[in-house]
Amino acid sequence: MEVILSFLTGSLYAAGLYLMMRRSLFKLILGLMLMGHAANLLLFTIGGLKRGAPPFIQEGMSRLTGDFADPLPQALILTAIVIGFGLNAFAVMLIRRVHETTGTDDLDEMRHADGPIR
Amino acid sequence: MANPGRCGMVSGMASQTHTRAGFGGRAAGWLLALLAFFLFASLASCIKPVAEAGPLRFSLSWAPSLGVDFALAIDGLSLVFGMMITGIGGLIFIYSIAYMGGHPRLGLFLAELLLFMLSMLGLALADNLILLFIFWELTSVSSYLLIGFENEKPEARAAALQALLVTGAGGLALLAGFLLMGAGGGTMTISALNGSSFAHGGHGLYLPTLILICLGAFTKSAQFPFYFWLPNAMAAPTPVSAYLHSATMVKAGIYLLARLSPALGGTPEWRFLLVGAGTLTLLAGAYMAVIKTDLKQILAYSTVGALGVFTMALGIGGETAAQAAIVYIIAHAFYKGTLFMVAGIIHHETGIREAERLGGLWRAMPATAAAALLALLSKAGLPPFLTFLGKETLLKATLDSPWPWILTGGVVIVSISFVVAGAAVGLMPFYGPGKDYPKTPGRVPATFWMGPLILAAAGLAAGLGNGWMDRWIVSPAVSAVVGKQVQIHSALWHGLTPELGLSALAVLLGFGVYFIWSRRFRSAITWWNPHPPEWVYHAGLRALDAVAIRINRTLQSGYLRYYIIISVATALLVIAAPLAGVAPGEFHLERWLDGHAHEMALAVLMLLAAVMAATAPARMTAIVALGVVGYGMALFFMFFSAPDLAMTQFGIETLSVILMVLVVLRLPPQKKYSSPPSRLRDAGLAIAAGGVVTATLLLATHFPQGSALGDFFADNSYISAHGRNVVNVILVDFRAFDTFGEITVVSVAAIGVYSMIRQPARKKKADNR
Amino acid sequence: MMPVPMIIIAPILIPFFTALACLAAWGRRRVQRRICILGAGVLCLAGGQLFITVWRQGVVTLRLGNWPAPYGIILAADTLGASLAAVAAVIGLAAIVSATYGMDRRRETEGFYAIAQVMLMGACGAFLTGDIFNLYVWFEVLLIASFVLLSLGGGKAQLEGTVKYVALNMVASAIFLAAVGLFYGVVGTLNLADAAVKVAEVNAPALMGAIGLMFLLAFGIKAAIFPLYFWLPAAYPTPSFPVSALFGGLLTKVGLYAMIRTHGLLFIPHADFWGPLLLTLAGLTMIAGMMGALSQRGFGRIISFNLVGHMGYMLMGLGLFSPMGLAGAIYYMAADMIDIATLFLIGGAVALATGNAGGDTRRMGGLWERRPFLAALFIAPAMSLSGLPPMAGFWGKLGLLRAALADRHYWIATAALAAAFLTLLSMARLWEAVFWKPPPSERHGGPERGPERRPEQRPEQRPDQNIPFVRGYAPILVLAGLSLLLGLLAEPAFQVARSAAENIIDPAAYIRAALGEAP
Amino acid sequence: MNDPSARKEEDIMKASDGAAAAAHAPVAGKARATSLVLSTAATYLLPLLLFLSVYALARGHNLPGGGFIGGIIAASAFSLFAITHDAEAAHRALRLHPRLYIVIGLFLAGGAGLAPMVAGKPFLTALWADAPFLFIQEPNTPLIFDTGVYLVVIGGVMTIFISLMED
Repeated sequence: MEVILSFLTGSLYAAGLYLMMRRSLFKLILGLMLMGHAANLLLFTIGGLKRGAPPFIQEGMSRLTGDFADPLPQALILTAIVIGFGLNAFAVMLIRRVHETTGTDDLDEMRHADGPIR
Repeated sequence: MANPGRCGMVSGMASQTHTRAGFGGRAAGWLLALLAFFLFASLASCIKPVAEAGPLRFSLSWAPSLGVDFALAIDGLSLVFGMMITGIGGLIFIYSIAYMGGHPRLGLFLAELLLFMLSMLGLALADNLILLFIFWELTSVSSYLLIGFENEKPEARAAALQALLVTGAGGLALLAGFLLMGAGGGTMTISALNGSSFAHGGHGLYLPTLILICLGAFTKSAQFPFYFWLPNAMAAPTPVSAYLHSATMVKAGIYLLARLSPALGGTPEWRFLLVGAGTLTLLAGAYMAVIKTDLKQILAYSTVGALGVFTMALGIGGETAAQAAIVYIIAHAFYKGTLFMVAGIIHHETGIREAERLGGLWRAMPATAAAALLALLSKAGLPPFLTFLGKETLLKATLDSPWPWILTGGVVIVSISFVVAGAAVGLMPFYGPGKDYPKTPGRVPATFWMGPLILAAAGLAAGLGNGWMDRWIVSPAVSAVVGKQVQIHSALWHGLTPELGLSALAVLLGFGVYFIWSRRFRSAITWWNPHPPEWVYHAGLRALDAVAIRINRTLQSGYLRYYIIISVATALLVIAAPLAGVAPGEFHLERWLDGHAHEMALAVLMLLAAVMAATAPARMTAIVALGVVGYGMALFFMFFSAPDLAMTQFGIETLSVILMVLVVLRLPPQKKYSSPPSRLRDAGLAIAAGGVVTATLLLATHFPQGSALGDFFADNSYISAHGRNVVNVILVDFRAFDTFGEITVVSVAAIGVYSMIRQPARKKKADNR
Repeated sequence: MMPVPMIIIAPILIPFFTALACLAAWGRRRVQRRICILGAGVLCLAGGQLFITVWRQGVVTLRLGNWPAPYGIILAADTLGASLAAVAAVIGLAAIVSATYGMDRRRETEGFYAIAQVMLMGACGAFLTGDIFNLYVWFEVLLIASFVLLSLGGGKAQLEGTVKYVALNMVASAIFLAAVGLFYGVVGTLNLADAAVKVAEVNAPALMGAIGLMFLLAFGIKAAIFPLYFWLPAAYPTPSFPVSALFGGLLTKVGLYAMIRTHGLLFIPHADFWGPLLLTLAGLTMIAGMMGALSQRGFGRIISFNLVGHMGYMLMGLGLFSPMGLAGAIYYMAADMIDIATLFLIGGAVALATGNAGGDTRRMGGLWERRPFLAALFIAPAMSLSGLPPMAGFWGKLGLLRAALADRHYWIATAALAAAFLTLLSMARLWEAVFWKPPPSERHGGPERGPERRPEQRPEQRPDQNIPFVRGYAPILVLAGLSLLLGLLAEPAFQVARSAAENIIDPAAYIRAALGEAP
Repeated sequence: MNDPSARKEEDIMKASDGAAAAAHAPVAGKARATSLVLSTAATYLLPLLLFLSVYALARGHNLPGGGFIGGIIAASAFSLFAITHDAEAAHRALRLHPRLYIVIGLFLAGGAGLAPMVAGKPFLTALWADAPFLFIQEPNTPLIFDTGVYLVVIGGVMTIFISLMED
């Protein structure tokens, strides 16, 4: 299954990057969110995929035994998901505020912050 | 205000600070003069010990790890320069009180002058290459501030910048040269470098080092083709011109060459570089000095000529040439400093700096006229002045050099030019018929003429006391330059030699040219006013700006998508490189068969959703597609033993979608912006980048991994941390610090959204507080 | 029981609780000001204390949650991390004090103080952590804090700059996260010291190469190196100047710090590949950045491009990777943090004094007469940035040049000298435009006329806004003084830098301290 | 110094806020009218979901759940309530300003980390008490920490949502 998820991860990265190369603010944010998903999926895939072996210590046992899923990547992904949510929520609000301020959705018109001489 | 050039400047401020700075500034000026004379006396007290027992050394550790010590050495050469710096410095401070008197920023001026004097003194005494460089750069900075002192004038600012850039660029070359030299010679201590392996071309890096050091010295000492900044620097107040640009700073490069000539000199490369640059410089200076009419310009170009003479003499090498250089340097300081101060007095009193519009001033300013006459005679090289001795020795050296005719001819030509230029400053304004001036010259205060007169008289005294000079001053200095102990004996009269004949010829021709000096003559030769080096400077700066704007327009285009494209392309280029060598078999694609049908279906669904999100024309479709990807992730987490993740992802995805909908509903309808070719290009790039990720991931998942971390958590989660949900135990205990950071992120994001909402959208950029 | 080195976590906890207190005092300006300045002051003391502790005792570590390394997260302060944390604290204090006069009320009360503290917390966390995923977390803390600070107040150019900043930095984060995942997958650990041991056993050159490059890319975007820096000049000059100072002093340097910190882990096995790559990027960064600076006329933008160009110097030290070169880079890093922050603060004061909020230098002038003290203060960081002695920047460059020449990397030395020349030109022009040139109202003709339109009729031009001495000049004075002090005390400062560099090049002591007595 | 202008700006803002509120009022009213069923459901769902979220928090150490998941459940409940009613009602349901949830949450988490430092142990060392406290069998600092996380998630999400709805 790692192979398939590897390809899926790559595809999500590709879709995300493609969206970020568009001129629309909205697509930019969409792309960022897809990239976030892609990174999480990558982390999950790299952690090793195990079916039906969640990292819970059963009642009566004192440690995980057998072929259990590596809990560490899961914890890392959980952290990354929540961090990603915070960043995305802020970014979503930002594009809305940017749209209100500039009156456009077109990133090509947002060049007041740079340009040849300023 | 006293100086007519400063008329419109900061009038409001001047009235406030006039009285305050007036007295304080004067007192400070006298105090600083005293300080300078004290330093002069201290140095003078070293003359005897140095001449009898060799150099005095003093060293303090500063940054030994970087090869920098606060090491000072006083030998004959540094004594000559140190005494010039402090002695003339003291006179200049007194002179400044009169020249700049009543100026609202006299205090600042004196402070900058003091900074310069101390830097220059440090330069002359430093016995460590980097320490010398530090003082070298400090003189550049202080001279920048001094040249641009009258900062309301555009030409002063431009001249300051030019001097800074030219000497600054040379300084950087010098630093590189010093570092190479220190590395090659194994030490940064100058006196230890003399006998080092680096000496006399015996090192592979000798030539680049020499060129770099010469670049530094030539820019600082206004050698051809870098001399153009020096005449422009005459935009500075005259005390600065007199001090920096005749007597001291421009000689820093000469000093450096003299200082390093035991370590670097004597090779054909050295001779070629120095004699070549020196000769070109003296010819250029000689010519330009004759065709100028502005007093300060005349003096500036004749200084250029003199600097060429020094460089040439050091390039020829040997005892005689070194003696000529030292004697000439001392003499030049006496007469050129005097003439500059005289020019300043004339300008200050009459408001005019054009030689031809001046005349008959000797009645109004007899003491100044006397000083000028002494300086002129010295400059012309008449006995018994020191210059006479210098010129004799120089002619002797050039006649003995490998190229006797060219060099001797050059010296004669520059001597003629010196006479003409000296007469234009020292004779023309004082004699002949009086002219009309914007200001009627009044009585010149003693503080004003004292400096030039003392200096000129000292020049005469030095010439008369040449025996004493030879024994105590010149011999130790020449010893330092040639790197061995020598004893100099010179005499004002040593028979009818060819040198005497050439010297007399130069004087006669010089006065001859001066007396037939007329408009016609000058206009006949002024047609050629060469400024190519300066033209190169301006064109270079313009080109630099044009290139900068060009580069910036290309790179910093303002289009976010190009920024992203460049970043992604860079990523592809660099990351694909190590992956290129991997054989296809190493990816083990056959592993795909281990997937279950529902998992594969989900993967395909997510893939389609991703494509849909990327291409959907309507916003809501794209959001739904994004949601499908997110919930698909949650399902995968579920399938592969991560229930906590699945629940979190499910909740977060729901919140995200609601958020997106809430926000996006207010955006205007989607438009198609980009053209199909650019879409194709972007898609290709994006897919390639995705491919790199896939490839890396394929390699990594096949890599036999084993983590001690997972096992530790599995073993200790319940026993040590009392929790059965290992993921949660990691989050709140094993790695709670990550969670600690993470909740900070969520909080800040929320606060950020909150503040952003509370601040109303402003159409205009408003930055007022 | 062994005394716990509490001091190492103080630089993270002090700003955390200060931020919390500021949040609790939401909307109350005076209270927030006092809390925030107090917190930043205490942070400075803690940073200094930490530095002294590390300098005396060597690497200080703390096992968070009392779990043995490499299983739990550890904080490990070596000379590099501790000294940068100390410098960051001073810059934070200066920026926060400046904010009390240079910000509008709304930005000030609604978030600045709390978020600025979070930013300090993130920077200190990044400098002190010994765990690569934890480093990611601190990067994200820095990132979100910088997002919020950047968008605070929200003018048009500011928001547009923020979009670019957000987009590229979130890409960097996604790459960073992926690289951490891959790294864990291959090496099997997150602890930096443990990884340094284990990475030697991994035999997968292509894979490790790709992972290393992903890290380089992620950190490279944060550190604004060529050709990944484009977001920076668009974003840094747009917010209020205390924010710019904070950013200029901290953010890019954290990216570079991460590069230095992970260099031994990721790049060493292929030194012959990494060295030339880093040096090439360093040279290009210098030239591109300085060329950018020459093409600009806005104060903040000139400084921003200078910041980019000077990242090249630090990258150069990393590419050389000799004790002298790396020490030069670290020395330079501290100097550059201080100088850039100082220049941004001066830029803010200049904008107020000329009434030119946008910082367009073509409409400035005359401050040499009107604000001589400010002008004098400008000279210190400008000289330091230009590499003029005896300021701190000179010594860093000297170390870098010596190292480059010693290793016969002549062309990078040439690029470094060229960049120094361009900096000199850029600073001299800035000086001329802002301080020496008469103000636009007093200028008569001449080729250098800016785009002003009848300046006497611009009501918003209030050229004589008062700059309070303590709050306005003192932060600049302290930073400029620090730069001078770092220059005059070159030997001790260089010793620190060299000891930091040696710890990086030979991490044995770091590894021993970080892994402790753990199995 | 420039008080008048500042006041003026505030006035303008108030005015614009008012205008925005007026503009949104009919929409909000309409939404409430059309989804009466949903809003009633949300009212009753809220306590239920909140209980569930506390349960998830409390059992998180041993079963799926924990501060994040609990926080997300609670935040979803409040969000649903906010969407079906209005921001004002959500404020009332939360009782405290959501920003204070964040402050309290961060304080609990930070405090749970600090507590062991008093005992001379590193930051975030878990302390477990033997004696039960109220209905919690083993009071421990990780639970306090997790509660902090829980409150921060609620506060964070609700701050974002309510801000958005008030805008």
